[in-house]
This record gives sequence, structure tokens and C-alpha cells, in this order.
Amino acid sequence: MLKVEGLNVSYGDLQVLWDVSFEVKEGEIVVLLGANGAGKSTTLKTVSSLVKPTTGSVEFLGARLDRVPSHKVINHGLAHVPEGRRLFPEMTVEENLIVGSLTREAKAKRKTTLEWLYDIFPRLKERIKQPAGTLSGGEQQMVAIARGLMSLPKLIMFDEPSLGLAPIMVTEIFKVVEMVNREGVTVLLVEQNVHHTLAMCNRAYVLENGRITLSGTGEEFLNNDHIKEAYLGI
Amino acid sequence: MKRPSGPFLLLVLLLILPLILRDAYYQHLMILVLMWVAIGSGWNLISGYTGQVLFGAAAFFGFGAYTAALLSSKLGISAWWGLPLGGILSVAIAFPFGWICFRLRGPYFALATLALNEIFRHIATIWESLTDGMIGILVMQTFISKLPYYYVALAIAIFSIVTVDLVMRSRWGYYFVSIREDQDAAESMGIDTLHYKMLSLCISAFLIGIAGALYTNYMGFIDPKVVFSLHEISIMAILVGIVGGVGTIYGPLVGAFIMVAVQEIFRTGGFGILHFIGQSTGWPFMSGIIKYVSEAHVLSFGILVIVVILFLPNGIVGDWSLIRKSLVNSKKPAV
Amino acid sequence: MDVFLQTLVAGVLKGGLYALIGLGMTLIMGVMGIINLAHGQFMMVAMYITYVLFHFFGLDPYTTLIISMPSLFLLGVLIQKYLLNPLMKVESILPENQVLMTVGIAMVLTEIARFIFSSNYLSVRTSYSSSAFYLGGISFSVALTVAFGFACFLTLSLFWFLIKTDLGRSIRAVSQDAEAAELMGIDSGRIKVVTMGIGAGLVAAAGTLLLPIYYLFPDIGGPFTRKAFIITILGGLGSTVGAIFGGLTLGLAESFGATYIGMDFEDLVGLVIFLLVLLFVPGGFKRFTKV
Amino acid sequence: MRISSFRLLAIVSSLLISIGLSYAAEGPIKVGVVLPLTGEQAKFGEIEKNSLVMGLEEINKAGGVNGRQIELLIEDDTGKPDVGRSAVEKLISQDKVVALTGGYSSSVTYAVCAVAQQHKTPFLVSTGSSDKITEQGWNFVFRIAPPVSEYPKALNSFLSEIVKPQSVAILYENTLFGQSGAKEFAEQCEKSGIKVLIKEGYEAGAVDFKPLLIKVKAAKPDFVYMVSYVMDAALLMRQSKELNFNPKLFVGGGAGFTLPEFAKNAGNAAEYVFSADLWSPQLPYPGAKEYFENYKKRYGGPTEYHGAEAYGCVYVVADALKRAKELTPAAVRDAMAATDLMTAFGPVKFVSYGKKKQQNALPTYLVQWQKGILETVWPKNVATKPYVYPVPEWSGR
Amino acid sequence: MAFFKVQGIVKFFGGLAAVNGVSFEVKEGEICGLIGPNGSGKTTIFNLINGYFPLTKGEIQFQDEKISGLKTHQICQRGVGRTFQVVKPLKRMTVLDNVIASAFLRHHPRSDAIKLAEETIEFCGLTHYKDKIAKSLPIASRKRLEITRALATQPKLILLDETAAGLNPHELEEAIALIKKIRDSGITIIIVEHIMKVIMTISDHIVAINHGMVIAKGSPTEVVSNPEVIKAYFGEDYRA
Repeated sequence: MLKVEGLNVSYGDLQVLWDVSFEVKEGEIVVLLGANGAGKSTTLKTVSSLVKPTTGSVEFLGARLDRVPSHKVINHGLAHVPEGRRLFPEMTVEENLIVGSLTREAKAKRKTTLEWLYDIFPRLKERIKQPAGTLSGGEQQMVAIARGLMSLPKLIMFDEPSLGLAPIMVTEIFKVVEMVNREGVTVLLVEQNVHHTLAMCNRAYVLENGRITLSGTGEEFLNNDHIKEAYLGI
Repeated sequence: MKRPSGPFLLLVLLLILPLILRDAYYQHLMILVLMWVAIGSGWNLISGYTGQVLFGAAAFFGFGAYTAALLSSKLGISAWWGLPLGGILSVAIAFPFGWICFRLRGPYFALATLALNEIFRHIATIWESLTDGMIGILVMQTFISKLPYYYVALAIAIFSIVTVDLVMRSRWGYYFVSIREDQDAAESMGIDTLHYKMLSLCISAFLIGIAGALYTNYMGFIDPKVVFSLHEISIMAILVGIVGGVGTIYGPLVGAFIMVAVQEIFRTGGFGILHFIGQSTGWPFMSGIIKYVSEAHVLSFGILVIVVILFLPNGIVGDWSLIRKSLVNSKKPAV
Repeated sequence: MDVFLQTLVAGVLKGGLYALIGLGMTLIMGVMGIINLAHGQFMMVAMYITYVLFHFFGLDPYTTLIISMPSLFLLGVLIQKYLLNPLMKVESILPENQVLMTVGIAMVLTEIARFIFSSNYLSVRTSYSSSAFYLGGISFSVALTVAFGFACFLTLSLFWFLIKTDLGRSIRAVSQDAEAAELMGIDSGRIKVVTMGIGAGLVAAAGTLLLPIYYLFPDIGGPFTRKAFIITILGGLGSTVGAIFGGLTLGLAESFGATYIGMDFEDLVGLVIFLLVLLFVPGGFKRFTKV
Repeated sequence: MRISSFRLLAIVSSLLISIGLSYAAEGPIKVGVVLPLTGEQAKFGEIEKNSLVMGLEEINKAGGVNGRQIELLIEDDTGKPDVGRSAVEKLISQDKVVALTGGYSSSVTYAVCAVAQQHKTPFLVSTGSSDKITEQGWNFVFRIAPPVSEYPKALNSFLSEIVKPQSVAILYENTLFGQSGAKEFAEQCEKSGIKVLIKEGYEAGAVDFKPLLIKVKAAKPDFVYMVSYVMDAALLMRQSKELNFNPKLFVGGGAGFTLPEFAKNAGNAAEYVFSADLWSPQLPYPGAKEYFENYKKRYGGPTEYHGAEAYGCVYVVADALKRAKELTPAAVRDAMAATDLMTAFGPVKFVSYGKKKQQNALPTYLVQWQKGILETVWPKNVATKPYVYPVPEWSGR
Repeated sequence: MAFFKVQGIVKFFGGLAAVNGVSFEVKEGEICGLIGPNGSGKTTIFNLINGYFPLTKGEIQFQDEKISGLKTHQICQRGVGRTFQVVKPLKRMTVLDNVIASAFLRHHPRSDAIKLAEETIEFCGLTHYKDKIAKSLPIASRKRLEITRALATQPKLILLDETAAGLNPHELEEAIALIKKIRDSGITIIIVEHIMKVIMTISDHIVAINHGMVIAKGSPTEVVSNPEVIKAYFGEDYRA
């Protein structure tokens, strides 16, 4: 479904990704693991064309996304829920969601999508008219996820959805991610939170210093010491 | 280290220029250029080097000009004392000015200085008992010949350039540029940014204030609309700065020369060339062209600003290497 | 009491017009982060368009809105597309070069107007230009009241547009988080162009509405640019509701200043309030409006 | 890098200089003119320029000066003193003019006069109305127009003979013209026992005068004296009408209140408004009416007193050139000082009184808008129509 | 008496506590590592020590003097230098000028400042880049320039914020060597670092933070085996 091959990405003269390749198949949950600064967010930004690679390609359902301007990526059925949620703080919850459905198809189904999402996130329904900036961190994350789903994507990318959340909220967010996947949306997840993600993912890749150093199934990873080394340096 | 000979040659040229160029008209233009060098240098120090874009240079210019004029009209002291005093009082006004404006950064700083500029102009207009309002103040000119004014203006211009040059070579200069490049980094390097921004503003105010006092002495007449003018002084100061080269020692010199020259070329229809062509050929449409050209001098300033900002963002001196490259090697894009 | 009420009415009516001027500037500020120092000059251009249509084609000034607003929209679009957007890529020592660019644009617009129309004062005289009606001894200028009404209407339309349409929501999204907006499929470059157009269109409306009671010459832009940025900062940068508060505040401050301090101080009062707000209420009146 | 940039500078500057010097043509008698032809004041510069050119052509057609033609070298001062000075320096030192005229804004005129005086070149000021210009003891500076303080001369006699008011409100624009006009008038009122209830300036270009006017209305002055320029004047009158403010008189201090645009813009609110005036085509001066008609025919628009001043100037200059012993600036000055000429603008004779030197002393007039026409109503001997006083209330107009 | 002491510092942004009651001490001459997952508040703590943000509550002491409440530049003058996570070089100045600007803090005649700057550049191994414009440097050198500039203020305590992020293995080795060299020259160091390899090898003492609170303190091995720390990094029920 999504095929990333040989990505090299630099910010000015600072190269952050070195020959990164990976693949996501339809219906999967794939996790990109890695310590801070390893290049996870950059990878996602490159996939959604916010950052242009120096070499390499991003292919999604037969289209070369790296050749598409970033605002058109969503038309191909790929949504990106960015790190730090990035809601529109002065707009209400509902408006945030609506802005997620600006593509033609999504717009046509806006009403039903909204109802569907309010079913999934009953908590948001209570806060439709509240400015997004006034919500708690967990609620904001839910709005961000829901906003991503509003475009009815075939694949959705989450960038550290558990960041800065209390442990209980983290568990809940991951439940949501699994649920989204059960609804038939393929998921590409970037996380630090190793345990949760590995337990639920189909496959995982490890990024270290801008390079993919490991790949395999979740089970394989749970028992691999390399992860621990990458994270804790022991 | 060998001293660069360029500035020295220039100095000699400027010193003997009025002796070669006896024409009072060109001497007058040169005096204006030199006055703008001082204003431009002052603007450049706070804006170009310290990075705090000043939209209110006229506040200091007007203050210096009024200091000189009031000395003469109210106290009967020679307006020439206005040169040092105008500078000093401009520094005094720079303190509250800075206290207000330096709470703000970037464009907000710029707007605050613009607002203060306007406030000063209004006060000078309304406070008729002191300033005579728009009736203005007359100061009798001391000399008939242009030469004394020329050399005073030259001295002020040299003083400005040398001051800025010396400051920029000193610790202060390093601090000013550090503040421009990154205020947070500067703070964490132990630089009291507020203090040094204020210092920079004070030096700027001093130079611009002296130029204002020179204006009073030379022109002999001031009113609030002339010396506190947003367009003729504040914006013009910015133009001199950015056209010549932001953050360069000799940028204001080049900028002042170009701005005065452009104004005169347009105003006079290419120093009479168009007129001459019109007369010698007898083409009737030449007079129309002359009219349009002479009306276009402010338009040309506007276009100059747009072109410089888009293509020479660092001004003529700042982007000199770029210009030279494109002149020498015009086929290839100069980057 | 009459003096007070008449001052109040004068301030509110003028404030409505100011709000309209400030709204466009605020919108531009919010989305582009640019202080548009050519805003008053946009207004001047619109006034000339109205003048020409009235003078040569006999169109009523109010009907010329349907031409002046789209024309200025186009002007704004062209300026953003060909002068301001390319500037994003130019690296310069002074980050304020966008503001300086708008100063250059303002000069060029003014001088082009002078080229075409000379410096003469021009005006548009209609039957309602100098008529007034009275409510309890308080006089309401017909044209100013109509202008106020139009200003309210346009303001409400703008709100409707910003809140209810996808394009409006996109504009707000870009102003709050441009990168996130890109991820939602919004072309922020295009939104900037459109926003500049809308901002110019709004101030065009203000100019056209003002013309029947005022007059016109090329340098009229400068004072209105100054008023516009005062309003924008009073209102809290980028806040549309704030711009209305800012406009009314400035209108009232000027009127009450003129009545109770002195007409000399009219402009001064505005400027001093501007500085005070800038210094002591960093968010402008946005702080008190919560929107 | 530095050196080469300076070399370029040197080349450019020497090029400019050589061009400037090479342009010096032989020909007719040269007279310099400094006027604002661009910028905010261009409108008046244009009227004065047109009038000068018209007068010049008439003179040249009639044989010029002693058989020689006159050439006017007209320079734009853009309304800025430093630029005006550039212009006059150029006229004197490069074009070697024998006399100068023009001068619209007072600040520019002052700067320019100082230069003329220093270079001993006679300067006949057409407008520059600041009193101070002829108070400097400059013997090369002459002024054809009365200074701003004398504009309301005729008004004063009208007030003391007919209206006998107790109180006045003075409104003025914050320009040299407004501030000095208001100051002088307030002093004159105090002297003649008229109480100044309100004296308040405003920044030219205000949108709304109502706050000011309701305050004035509440103070109930007998009459209102306004020194305003045309558009502000029209707004003031319109808004006075809207406020139904009915003092005994509205009087303009010249400038804006006498122009056709005022009547056009104020509409019926202009009716019965008085104004001080320096000149009108109905005055019994030879050529006044013809000048007005010819101007209208040739330039398609009406002229007013600024134009008449300039038109008078060119005749005065020609007269002085004619009488000058030789064509040097000093001789022309001497001839000009002895001027005694009747022009379309009025009699011209340069006299010294008070602090003033070489100032043309002219009577001024009171005019009133009646049925959309500006009629001269005072002094009686030159009146074209009797004055309308008392003025009916707004509801009765 | 502690050399450097942070006592119950609290920082609220809006209603959220970014730092909530953090206390720790640093002894003279040691390297103290500050670790924690992304967003746990480490950089905020640096900004509080450095005076960039005012404290909501608590106190910071340096050499028995209260430094909280002072301005950033005053804190620097007291002898606390810092580097930034996102490097802030003075872009249009040369490397030498960057460092001279710092060196002026304690060395007034220009010649002295230049001498110190050159020595510091030498010390940090940037001599090769001395006359280059700062913005043209590769990232590793820019990070090094941050350290050089901080050292030129001759601090007694230096705060290093992610000095090693984005470096390749070879550069990493060099960075570690430099940090050790700085410590050996008698300067106390507090370091925030994500690359555990770096922090484990050089720290004498580690403070782990999560959600703006201290969850563990002690030697590197102690902290890494602390269940709270593992939980913070790997999630609730990771089996270590």
C-alpha cells in the first residue's frame, strides 16, 4: 500500500535520514520506533510531502507522493496526525473536525462521518462547541485523531499520540488506535512507548540516527535486547 | 596591517570636492548627501547592526532640529550650539523612547517607533507657545557661502561613519550584532540586551539629532511637518539604509548619494537632458515626457524599494559581490 | 447631555467604518503575520475606482461596491502572489523586509494615483451626501449611517464566511497553524493570496462607503493606514472580533478626545491609546473578548 | 571591493556634473520660478504655473521686454524646503537667472528667499503667506500678496460697522496658514472687545467635525471664524447644517471658502457663508475679468486668487526688467523696488511698514456665497451685490 | 553547602504544570545528566535555571547565592553558561566573532577577548573553521560552536542541551571527548541528552524526569534499572 524506498533527507546541510525504506500493507498497524531525534517525525513528514527528500521515493497506492505538494497528499487517502496534535486552538471541536474533511469525497460524506466519529468518541460530542485549545491533552489528542479520520483516509499516520499524556490516557489512546484499525483503516504509528505499541502492531521498524536498523513483527521485537540498547544505552 | 586606501582617497576627494565643484547647486546637493549620511548611519546602527528597525528616525531628527531652532529663537544663543546640544537632547529623548519601544520586538517595535514619531509631530504642532506650531521657526543663516556648511556637514558625516566604524569594532559592536542575530543567544552569553539596545539607540539618536540641528542651521527654517515628517525623514532614512546596504559602514554613504541623485535626476528631468533634447529637436511630446519624469521621483523611490528588497535584500554595498558577479558574468544567474 | 450623546453617536458611526478598515488588516495580519502598511492605499485605490465610475458612468457610489471590492480583491491577490509570496524565499538581514515591502507598495500606489488623477481633491456628491435625520435632537448623517449599516452587514457577512464556509474555515486554520492546515489539504500559499484579496476587498468597501461624505486625493491613504494598524493592535493581532472592538474604541476615543480634550488632540488620543495598549495589554482587547 | 565601489561612485558623479555643466543655452532673459508641481500642493503650483505662462505669453507676444523675450525656467520644489532650495540654487548658479518668482508654501518660500538674498537675486514672492517672510529685512525679497495676518482686514470693518458681535469661535487647521491666521484674528478680536469663546485647531483631513461643532454650538458664539482648506471647509459647513447650528455668521478666513469646489462640495450648506478674500474677477482692476475668462478658456477650469497673484507677478517682473538699467540681478532689484504698477491682481507698490519691508499693501475683501455665486459684498464701493445679513437659519435657507 | 541547588521549582504554562516541584543538587566538578522521555520538561528546566522563563515557585541557588529571579544575562555573569537544543549561532558572524562576542564578558580590551576566543576555539577543536561564517558550518560544528561560545564566557557551570543529537557515531565520540575535557578543566556540567550512550558513559550522577517531576536520582546504573524510569520509557507494564 505504502512503499518508501531509499529516502535521504536533509535539513540544509544536516542529513537526518539515510536510505530509509519500509513498507505498510493494507490493514496493518506498522510501528516506527526510535529514540528522540532518530528521524521518526521527519520520516512521516517526508511521507506526507511536508519535507522533500533529496533522493528516494514515496509510493502510495501507485502514486508518487514525493512529487505531490503537501496539501494534495490528503486527496490520495493518506492522513497525518502530527506530533503535538497541532489543533487549531481557537476553533471549536466541531470546526476542527470539519477542517479535516475538505476533500471532495470527504465533504460529501461529512455529516455521516461526523456521526460515526461522535459514536467512537462520545466525549467529543459533549464538547462540540468548545474551543479546541481549552480541552485537556487527552481530549485534544482524540480531536486530532478524529480530525485525521474526517478525510476518510485509507491510511492514517500517528506521530507520537501518547506524548505528554497521563498513563491512563495513554492506554485509552492506544485503544482508539486499535479501534481505528479495526474499522478498516491502515495505521502507521510512530512511538516511543515501546510496550503498548509492540503488543498491538503487526510489524515494526526501528530507526536509529536516521537509519532503519531493525525490522520484524511485534512479537519478535518484544524479546529483542537491541531495543533496550537503543533506548537506554545498556 | 595596511590601512585600506579606499576610504582615504574618498576622504581626500570629499575634502577638495567643493573647491573643484564651485557650483553652489552641486555643493548644496552634496551638503544634503552628507546630512543623509549622518541620518543613514544613525538609522543603520540601531536598525542594520542591532536589528531593531526604526520607523521613527524623524523623532530624533526633529528633536535635534528644534533644539537648535529654540536655542536661537527662545534663548538667543547661536543655533550652532544646537549641533552638540541637539545630539545630547536627542539622546535624552531616546531613553523614554527606548523604554517604551524595547518592550516590543520585531514589527511591533517598528510600529511603536512610528507611533512615537507621529506623537512628537503632533506635540510640536499643538504646542504653539513653545514651537510656534506650524508657523515654524526661523533661524538666520550664518554664512552666505556654502563652504562652511559643506565642511561642517562633511565633519558630521565623517564623525558618523567613524563613530559607527569604531563602535562596530568595539565590544559594543559585537554585542549589537549578537543582539540582531539572536536575542536569546545574546542574553545567554551574558549580554544585557535591553541595556545594549538602549545604548545603540542613544548613539543613533545622537547622530540623527546632530543631523537635525545641521538642517536647522543650514536651511534656516523648520516646522513640524518638515522635520518630524514620516515620509520625508523616517521613511527616507530607511530607504537610505536599505538601498545602500543594511549593516554596512559605507552603505549609508552610497544610499544617501543614490537617493539624493535619484530625486534630483527625476525632478530636473535628467539634469535638463530631456529638456535639452526637447528643445534641440523640437519634438512636442518631449515636454509631456519631462512632466511625467519629473513627477515620477517618489514613484521611483517606491519602485527602488520593491526592487531592492526583492533582488538585493542586503542593499547595494551588502550585495555588492552579487551585483559584480552578475555584471561580470551576466549570462549566468548570480547566486 | 446632548453634547455627550452626539459625541457618542459620532464615535460609534465612525467606529463602524474604522472596524471595517481594521478587519481587512487584521485578517492579513492573522494569516500572513504581515503588518500591511499599504492598507490605506488600497482604500485610496478603491475610492478612485468609485470616483471614476460615478463621474464617468454615473453609477451610484453604493452600487460601485460590486466593482470596487472585486477590483481590490484582484489587486490584493496580485500583490500577494507576485510581490509578497516570493519574498518568503528571500533571505535578508532585517526580518521586517515584508513590512518595508508594503511601504514600497504604498508609495507606488500613491504615486500612480497622482500620475493619473493629479493631486487635486476629488469628491462624489450625491443627494444623500449632506442630508441628516434626527433622533431626539441627535443628528445622524444619512451617508455615515448607511456606511455604518453596510459596515455591520459586511462584518456579519465576513463572520458568516469565516465560520460557515470551508474557505473561511481554511483561512482561520492557516492563521492558527499553517503546517497543520497543509496536512488537512489546505494550500496555505493560495489561502494567503485569497486572504490578501479579501483584506483589500474589505478596505475597498470602507473607502467606497466613505467617499460620499468625504473626499479624495492621492495622499489620503497614509492616515488611514495608521488608523488601520492602531485598530489592529488595539483589537489584538489577528482577532476579527477584536478588530471591531478596536475600530469602535478608536472611533469613540477620537470623538471623545475631540469633544472633551480638543480637536487638536484627536489623532494624539488614538496614538497614545495605541501605545498604552501595546505596552500594557499585550494581547490587545482580544484578551477581554475571548474569541 | 570597497575601492571599486567608490570608483563607480566617482565616475557616476563626474558624469552627472559634466552633464549639468554642458547644459547652458544662450537666449532670452531668464527668470526663475519655484513652485510645487508635484506632491500635495501641486494643485496650486499648477494654477500659478498656468497663470505665469499665460501672462508670459501675453507679454512676449506684445514684444517682450525692450525687444527681448522673457523665458521662465520653472522648477519643481515638491513642497519640501530642501528640494526648493536645490531648485533655486540651480536656477541662480547654473541658469544665471536675473530674477526669481513663485513660492507657494511658506516653509519652502522662506528657505528659497534666504538663498535669493544671499546670492543677491531679486525674488518676487507670489504667495508664501507667512508674515515673517518680509520681516527679515531682506532687500532682495518682495511679496505681491498680503501676509496672512491681513487677510481679514475687510472682515474687521464689516464686523465693527454692521454685525457688532460679542463673541466668536475660531476654528483652524493645524497648518501655518491656519495657525497664524487664527492667532492674528484672535488678537484682533480681543483688541476690539470680541470675546474668543473657543479657539481650536484640528489636523487637516479629519473625517468628522461633529464633536468639535457640537462643542462650539453649545458655547453659543455670535459668529464662527474658520481658517480651513476647501474640503475641510465643505465638511465643516455640511456638518454644521446637519447639527442645525445657527450662529449669526459663518466666516471663512480665505483659502478654502472662496473656491468653486467649496460650493460644489458643501452644496446648499455653502449658502450665505462669508469669507475673507484677496481677489475676485469682479474687482475693478484692469484685466481681472479677462484673466479669469482666458484662464478658463485655456485650461478648462476656474482660477482663483493664487493664480491672480502669479499672473500679477509676471507683469511686475516684466515691468521691472523693462525699467532696469542693465540686466543684472542688482539692477533688476532696484527697478523692482521702484515698482508702481496696476495689475489684474491689483495695484502693486512695495512699501515698508511695521516690521515688514518691500511688502505690497493691498486692500482685502469680504465675499459671500449667494445662490451658488461668490459675490463681493464688502467694502461697499467694490461690492457686486449687497450682503445678506442677518443670515436666515438653516431651516429658512 | 551545595555548589548548585534546585529547590522545588514549579513552572506553569497557562494552567499546565510543565515542571512540578523538581529538586536536585549538583556537586562541583561533576557531570549531572538530566534524562526523561520527550516532553517531560528537561529543556524547560534549563530555561528556568537560565532565567529565560520566570519561576512560578521554588528557588535556584548557585554557589550559595539565589539566582532565580535574576535576568538571563545576570545569571550568565554569575558563571552559568548554556547551549541551546536548537542551535542559535550568530548566523552572519564568523566563528571567531561569535566567540569573541562571548569572550568580551570577562575580558575587556579587544585583544584580550580575541586571545581568549582563539584559545577556546583551539580547545574545542574549531580552529579549522575559525574564519567561516557561522551559518555555513555543518551541524556538528555548529553544536560545537554553541559549546565554544558558552565556554568563552568562562562559566563555572555549563548547561548542555542535546549537544549530541543529530551527530554521526564518529562525531559522537568527539563530542563525548570534548565534554570530558571540559569537565577535566574544572567546569561543572549539567547535560540533557537523549542518546543514552552518551549520558551513560559520562554522567557521574543522573536525574530522571517524567511529567515535570523527578522520578529517580542516582548513579547511571541505578537510574536505568529503576522501574519508574523503565515505565516512563517503555510504558506501563514492560517487562524489563
